[in-house]
Amino acid sequence: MQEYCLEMRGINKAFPGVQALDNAQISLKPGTVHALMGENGAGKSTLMKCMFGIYHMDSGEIIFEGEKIEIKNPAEALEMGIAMVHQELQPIPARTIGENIFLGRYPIKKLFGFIPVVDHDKMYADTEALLKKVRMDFDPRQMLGELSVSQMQSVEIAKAISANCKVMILDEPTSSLTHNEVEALFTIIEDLKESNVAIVYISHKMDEILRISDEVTIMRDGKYIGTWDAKDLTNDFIISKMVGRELTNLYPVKENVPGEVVFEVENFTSINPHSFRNVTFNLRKGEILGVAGLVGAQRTELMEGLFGIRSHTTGTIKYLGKEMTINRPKDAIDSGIAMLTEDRRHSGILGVLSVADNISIASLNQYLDYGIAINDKKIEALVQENIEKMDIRTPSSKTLIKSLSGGNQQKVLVGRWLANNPDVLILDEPTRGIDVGAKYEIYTIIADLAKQGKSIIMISSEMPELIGMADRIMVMCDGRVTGFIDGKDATQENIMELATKFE
Amino acid sequence: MEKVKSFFKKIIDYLKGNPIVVILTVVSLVVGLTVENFFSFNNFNNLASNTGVRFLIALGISGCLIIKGTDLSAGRIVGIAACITAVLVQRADYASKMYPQIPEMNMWLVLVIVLIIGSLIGLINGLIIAVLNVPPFIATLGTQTIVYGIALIFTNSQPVGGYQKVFSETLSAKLLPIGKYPGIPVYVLFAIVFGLIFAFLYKKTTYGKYMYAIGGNEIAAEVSGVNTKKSKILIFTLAGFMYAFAGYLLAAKSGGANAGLGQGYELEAIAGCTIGGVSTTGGIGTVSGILIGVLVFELLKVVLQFLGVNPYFNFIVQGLVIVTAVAIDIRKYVARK
Amino acid sequence: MEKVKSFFKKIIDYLKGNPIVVILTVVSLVVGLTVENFFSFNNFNNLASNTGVRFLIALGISGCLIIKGTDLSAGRIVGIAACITAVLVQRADYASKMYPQIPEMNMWLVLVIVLIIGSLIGLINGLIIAVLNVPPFIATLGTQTIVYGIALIFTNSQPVGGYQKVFSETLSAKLLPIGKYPGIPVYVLFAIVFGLIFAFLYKKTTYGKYMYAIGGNEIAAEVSGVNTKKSKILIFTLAGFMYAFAGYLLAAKSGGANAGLGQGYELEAIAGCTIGGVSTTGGIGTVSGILIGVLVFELLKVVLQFLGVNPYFNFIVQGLVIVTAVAIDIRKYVARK
Amino acid sequence: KPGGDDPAVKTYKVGVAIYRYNDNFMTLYREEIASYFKSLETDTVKYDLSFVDGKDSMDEQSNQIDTFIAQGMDVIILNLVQTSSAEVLIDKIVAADIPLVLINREPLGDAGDESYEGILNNPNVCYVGADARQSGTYQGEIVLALENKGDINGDGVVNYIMIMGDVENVDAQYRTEYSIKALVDAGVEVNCLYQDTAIWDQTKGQELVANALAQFGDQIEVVFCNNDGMALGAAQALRDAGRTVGVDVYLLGVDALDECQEMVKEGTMTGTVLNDHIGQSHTAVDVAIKLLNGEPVDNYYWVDYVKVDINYFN
Ligand SMILES: Nc1ncnc2c1ncn2[C@@H]1O[C@H](COP(=O)(O)OP(=O)(O)OP(=O)(O)O)[C@@H](O)[C@H]1O
Ligand SMILES: Nc1ncnc2c1ncn2[C@@H]1O[C@H](COP(=O)(O)OP(=O)(O)OP(=O)(O)O)[C@@H](O)[C@H]1O
Ligand SMILES: [Mg+2]
Ligand SMILES: [Mg+2]
Repeated sequence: MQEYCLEMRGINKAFPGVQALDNAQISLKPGTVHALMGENGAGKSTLMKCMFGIYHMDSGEIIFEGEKIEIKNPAEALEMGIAMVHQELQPIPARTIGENIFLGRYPIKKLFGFIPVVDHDKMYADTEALLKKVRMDFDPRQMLGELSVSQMQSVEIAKAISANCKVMILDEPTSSLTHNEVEALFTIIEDLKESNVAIVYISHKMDEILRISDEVTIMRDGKYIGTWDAKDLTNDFIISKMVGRELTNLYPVKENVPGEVVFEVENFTSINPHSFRNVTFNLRKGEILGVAGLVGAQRTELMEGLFGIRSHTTGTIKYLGKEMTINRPKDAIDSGIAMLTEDRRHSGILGVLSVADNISIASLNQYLDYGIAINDKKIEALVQENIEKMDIRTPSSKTLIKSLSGGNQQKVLVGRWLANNPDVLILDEPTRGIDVGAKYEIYTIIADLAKQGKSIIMISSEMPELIGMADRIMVMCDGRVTGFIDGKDATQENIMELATKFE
Repeated sequence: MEKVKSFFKKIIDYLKGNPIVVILTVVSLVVGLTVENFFSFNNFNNLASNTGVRFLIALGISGCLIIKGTDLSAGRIVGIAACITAVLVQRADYASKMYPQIPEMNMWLVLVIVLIIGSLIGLINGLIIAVLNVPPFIATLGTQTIVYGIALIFTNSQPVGGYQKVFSETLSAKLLPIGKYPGIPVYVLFAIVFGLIFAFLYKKTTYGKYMYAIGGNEIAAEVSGVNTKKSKILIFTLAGFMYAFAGYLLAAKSGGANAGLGQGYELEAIAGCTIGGVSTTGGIGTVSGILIGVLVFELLKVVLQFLGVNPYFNFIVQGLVIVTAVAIDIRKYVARK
Repeated sequence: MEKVKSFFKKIIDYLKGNPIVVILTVVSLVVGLTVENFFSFNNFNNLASNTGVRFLIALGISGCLIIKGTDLSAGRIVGIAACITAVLVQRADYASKMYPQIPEMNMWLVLVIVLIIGSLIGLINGLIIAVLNVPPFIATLGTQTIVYGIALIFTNSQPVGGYQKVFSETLSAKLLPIGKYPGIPVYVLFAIVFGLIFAFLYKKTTYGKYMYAIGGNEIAAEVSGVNTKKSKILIFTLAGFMYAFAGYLLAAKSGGANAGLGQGYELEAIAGCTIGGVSTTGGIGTVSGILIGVLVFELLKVVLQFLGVNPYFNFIVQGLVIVTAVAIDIRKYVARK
Repeated sequence: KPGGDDPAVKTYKVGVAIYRYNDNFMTLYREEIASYFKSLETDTVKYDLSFVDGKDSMDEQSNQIDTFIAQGMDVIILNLVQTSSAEVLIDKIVAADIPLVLINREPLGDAGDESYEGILNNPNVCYVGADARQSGTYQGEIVLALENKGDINGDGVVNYIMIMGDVENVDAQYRTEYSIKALVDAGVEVNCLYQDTAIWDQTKGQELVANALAQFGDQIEVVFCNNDGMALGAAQALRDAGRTVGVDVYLLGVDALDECQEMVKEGTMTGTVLNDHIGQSHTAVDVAIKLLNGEPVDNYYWVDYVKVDINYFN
């Protein structure tokens, strides 16, 4: 038996304006977890997409179980036993969970012995068993669109697991999972290792990497940097290899001083009975309010309600002591509130538009000459400023955002809201999919904004991040606010306690 | 007792969700009670026949709509299929036979030929869309024009008639007469058969599942290993098949054909599908919905005719019905947030 | 030297990216050199006038396409606008004046009235789409039918002619004659003015940026503070305005109008836009592209007429050109994998 | 002006603009124009014909005429899309000094029903056509010639249904109006049970008549159709409903398609009206050639329609 079950060697791949992969390589041993690391835009996803047949590499070779192979499309990859959880979720909202999981390989039975039909009973029974295995108790016949982003991500994981593969690619599988699901995923990964599956694990969460991986490959600017045994590695070493320089602190020094209350929410209740209800909280000038909770805690729904994306039945929002009516995002934006939404592809990026357009769209009114003509020069300056400030990897400001790496898209969206100069900034998982280096940049920006007297609400499923950044943490469980914890006193334990306080 | 209650509740829920059905039923009842002969076997059969043929076209186009596409060539394929049918079933002794060199053909052989040609045109549509990546709207706008040009050349823009007796007679037959009821028109029978086949295809087979998946999220389907190109090609080919079948029947039903036949039927069919809940944003639609949509449209036409509404106003009423029906229906799908 | 080189490189790159332009230029050259009178001032002016009016319609519809919608009512709005124009500019002493009670009106006042009516119809389209959430295809299919019905009633389906002399004369004037060149037709002037206005709107104003954003991702646009409903309503209203303007000009250009005028123009306009690179999947399209697309289409018509191609084959050639042009063009946008 | 390589051979460029190519009658008409021109060619005189399809759009036709002028046609034969906007086209052609033969659709002038004065005044312009009203009148007259004058059930009233062509089309309008007018003028009492447009479409014709038969059944005595295409659809519907033309219902069309002539002969259709495309096209070509040769012509040439009922074959 070969040592490696799959090897990729000398892979090159260019997109217009970028050499995404420059002689990249990776070698996977069966029964191990192989972490693939690198900054945003380093080429991790691209390399995996080449393996999975989504992209066709310009040159290079893939050796699978000792044989040189060519993978022309995902169907062939699946056929060979390669499965992938994609960085960008690919849900079909209008179909059931079971149909989503078995898409492309529905169980077939023969009607009258010769007409092939989809065996629905088997499909749903299998789905049920599978969901149990990954510790999710959904009805397999529920529409996928009714789930939250994190639940959909769990479904995608279940889907990949069910493929009975030899190689499993997990491209940022935990980017919108909370603690419990991450634990569930790790148990599954252990099981897969047992059954000799080779796993590629891409993540920007250091603690995960060090915990579960056996080997680590690091990439930078599309190039292969090296492969190490995970047990020999430290956080700092990985970061220095990834970023190419030392990174001393994980969180910036905060100098903000929370002032008077500026934003008050009282008795806020969704029109959806299962969603947030009777939420009351306030926000001070210059304060960073963290929001913690498990998946389904309705943090996202609450914030979208406040921002006018969703409707509410009762409740009031007061800003600077004045009651506001918010029916649509524009109302909120006009009164100085901004929100970075959770689902980047669904409600964030304007795919076929340029990076410049994506950054400027929410603040165009500030760049008008004579109140009508857009001043392109000023916008270009704004865009360049953002590209530099956050180190956005893009060939130019005219590049279409859809061709940026996931993390860089996220940075562009952060830039969009900074450009709007809001007084209250709601950030729903702001560092989702962002590499450690850039995370630090974003934390610095957040701390800076707070220092300037802006108020920030930050939803995050990464508890260390909340503990590191927030002045105060609001914890939610099942649609209710179950308590507040002062930033200084917060620990994983006391957050979890409130987050699991079910009625 | 409980069961009966829940049964009624279900019906009421259904009607609440489908106000168009309610409105049209009420309107028909009123018309039926005030206008003579509206409730008659003849009228029922006419309505059923017209609906039947339109339903076949709508079934064909529904796949294209469900995968977020469209098919503007539907009407023209119906037209060319009707023309070919008409030419091939002409009597040998018909004085102004269009192509005297073509011998008299068996009507079922003609059906096979026409179906093959229709499927081929559909296949070409599918190839242009799936392989050349041309958006369906433009691809079928192009083929529509081309097909029409060919039909004009083929018929020299002359109407074609003079069928073999057996052709008209077979297809205008009525089956299973009971008492005063003259029997079910053959067209209706075909519609039922294809309705069942399509319901089966859409619900039970991978063909249908892939179709819905492509409409719901094409990339998702692609990365799950679905051969989306193949699916699209199949869908457009089947659509062509259905148009050709409808064209064959229409040639019989109208007793003759010309190149203009079928013009605009695609719009009617799309309207019918959409009224019946097929979503133009892809991934949603059922065969029963399509039937209701087409029926609504045809019923409307008959009601207007029986009421003797001025033809000009017909246009206005039909437009209003399309818009309001879909506006009401769409509320079901617009996510409550 | 370097500059010159890079300039040529740019041109070559452009031509590589736009093979349709190359092909059509070559074809025109060949036709021009072999067929008499093709390269003549008259022919140039005819082509420019035809393109001009179609360009106005295409500009109107382009906004609807860029936001991922469509507008099937374009042609009918052109038609009703032309009819209203024709009725209002009839001479008072014209024997078969349609509405003798209407006094003779100033032609510019008529223009204002027609533009208001067109915008109103567009506004209704916008409201149905933005407020009632009816998909654009269906909404405009409905209004198309309604508008046609109204046009038929308004004109009693009679052709309308007998204009005030000043109307035809003003609009058929040619400006700035130079030497043998008879001057630029007024239609062309209007097209240039509106082309510039639209280029400004699309590139330099929030109106345009919001439009592209909606086409790129409607939900993201809404979340970014774009009032998508308002934008959509504005876009369809402006579209109605443009159709009305085109209708006014067409009424003058054709010397008369009837309710059927403009039928199918929406398809031509959509084809022109798409050939010019407007993406039916939204968010993409430029004014210069639209101009090229429309020009390609009109040039094709003239070339075919000069070559004396049988009109039946015209259909086939036009269809082929639509499909191949878009198939070639689309390769630019299909993700390289 | 006329070109050609051989100076001895004169080639005339003839532009023929048809209002809509996909029109049964105009197809016959234009084919006859083509073959008649061909037959008139000699060793020294050739005709180079260009046909264009107006697609029933005034604007389209106006563009085509512009192109004809740009091409430098020697004579133009024009089948107007829209009779009321003849003025603009005629003025353009006259201004370009090209002789013009208008065919089939009579331009309307200032006074509406009156003829367009531009024709009467200009020696280079003339109209060849049939009086469209006549086709309607003849439909009525065929019914009048029947023994019972259309009144099958003998109640003194002729109950009819009218299947119209495109409502905007002048021919459709005239046929609808004048067929009934002929009956009324002859003192026959009429009652319209139903009237709607099938837009010249055979399928729609069948469906409308089938519905009407369901609604009015035996009451229907006469089915008028604006053209033979729709009449064929109607015939199908009548057959399906078990009605027998000539016995319990009468069916009329216009165009005298071969198929319909057969049917009239065998009695399954009551009558149709022949628009004499041969007579008209030959006259048009003859006049065009006269104009080319600079010979004087009349302003109007009228060709009659022909009634096609059972007597036509006897
Ligand atoms: N379809 C595409 N078209 C053009 N450029 C692309 C495309 N996909 C990726 N790229 C470019 O390739 C480079 C590598 O991107 P990739 O998505 O592989 O990065 P990544 O390592 O996965 O980053 P992240 O951690 O942000 O997901 C980036 O510069 C990106 O802009
Ligand atoms: N409009 C709706 N209709 C039905 N269910 C809804 C609706 N809106 C939300 N839900 C339900 O509410 C839950 C969403 O919770 P969600 O996971 O978004 O909360 P969260 O605390 O923000 O978690 P996450 O960290 O995943 O964002 C899901 O179970 C979803 O099904
Ligand atoms: Mg990635
Ligand atoms: Mg959330």
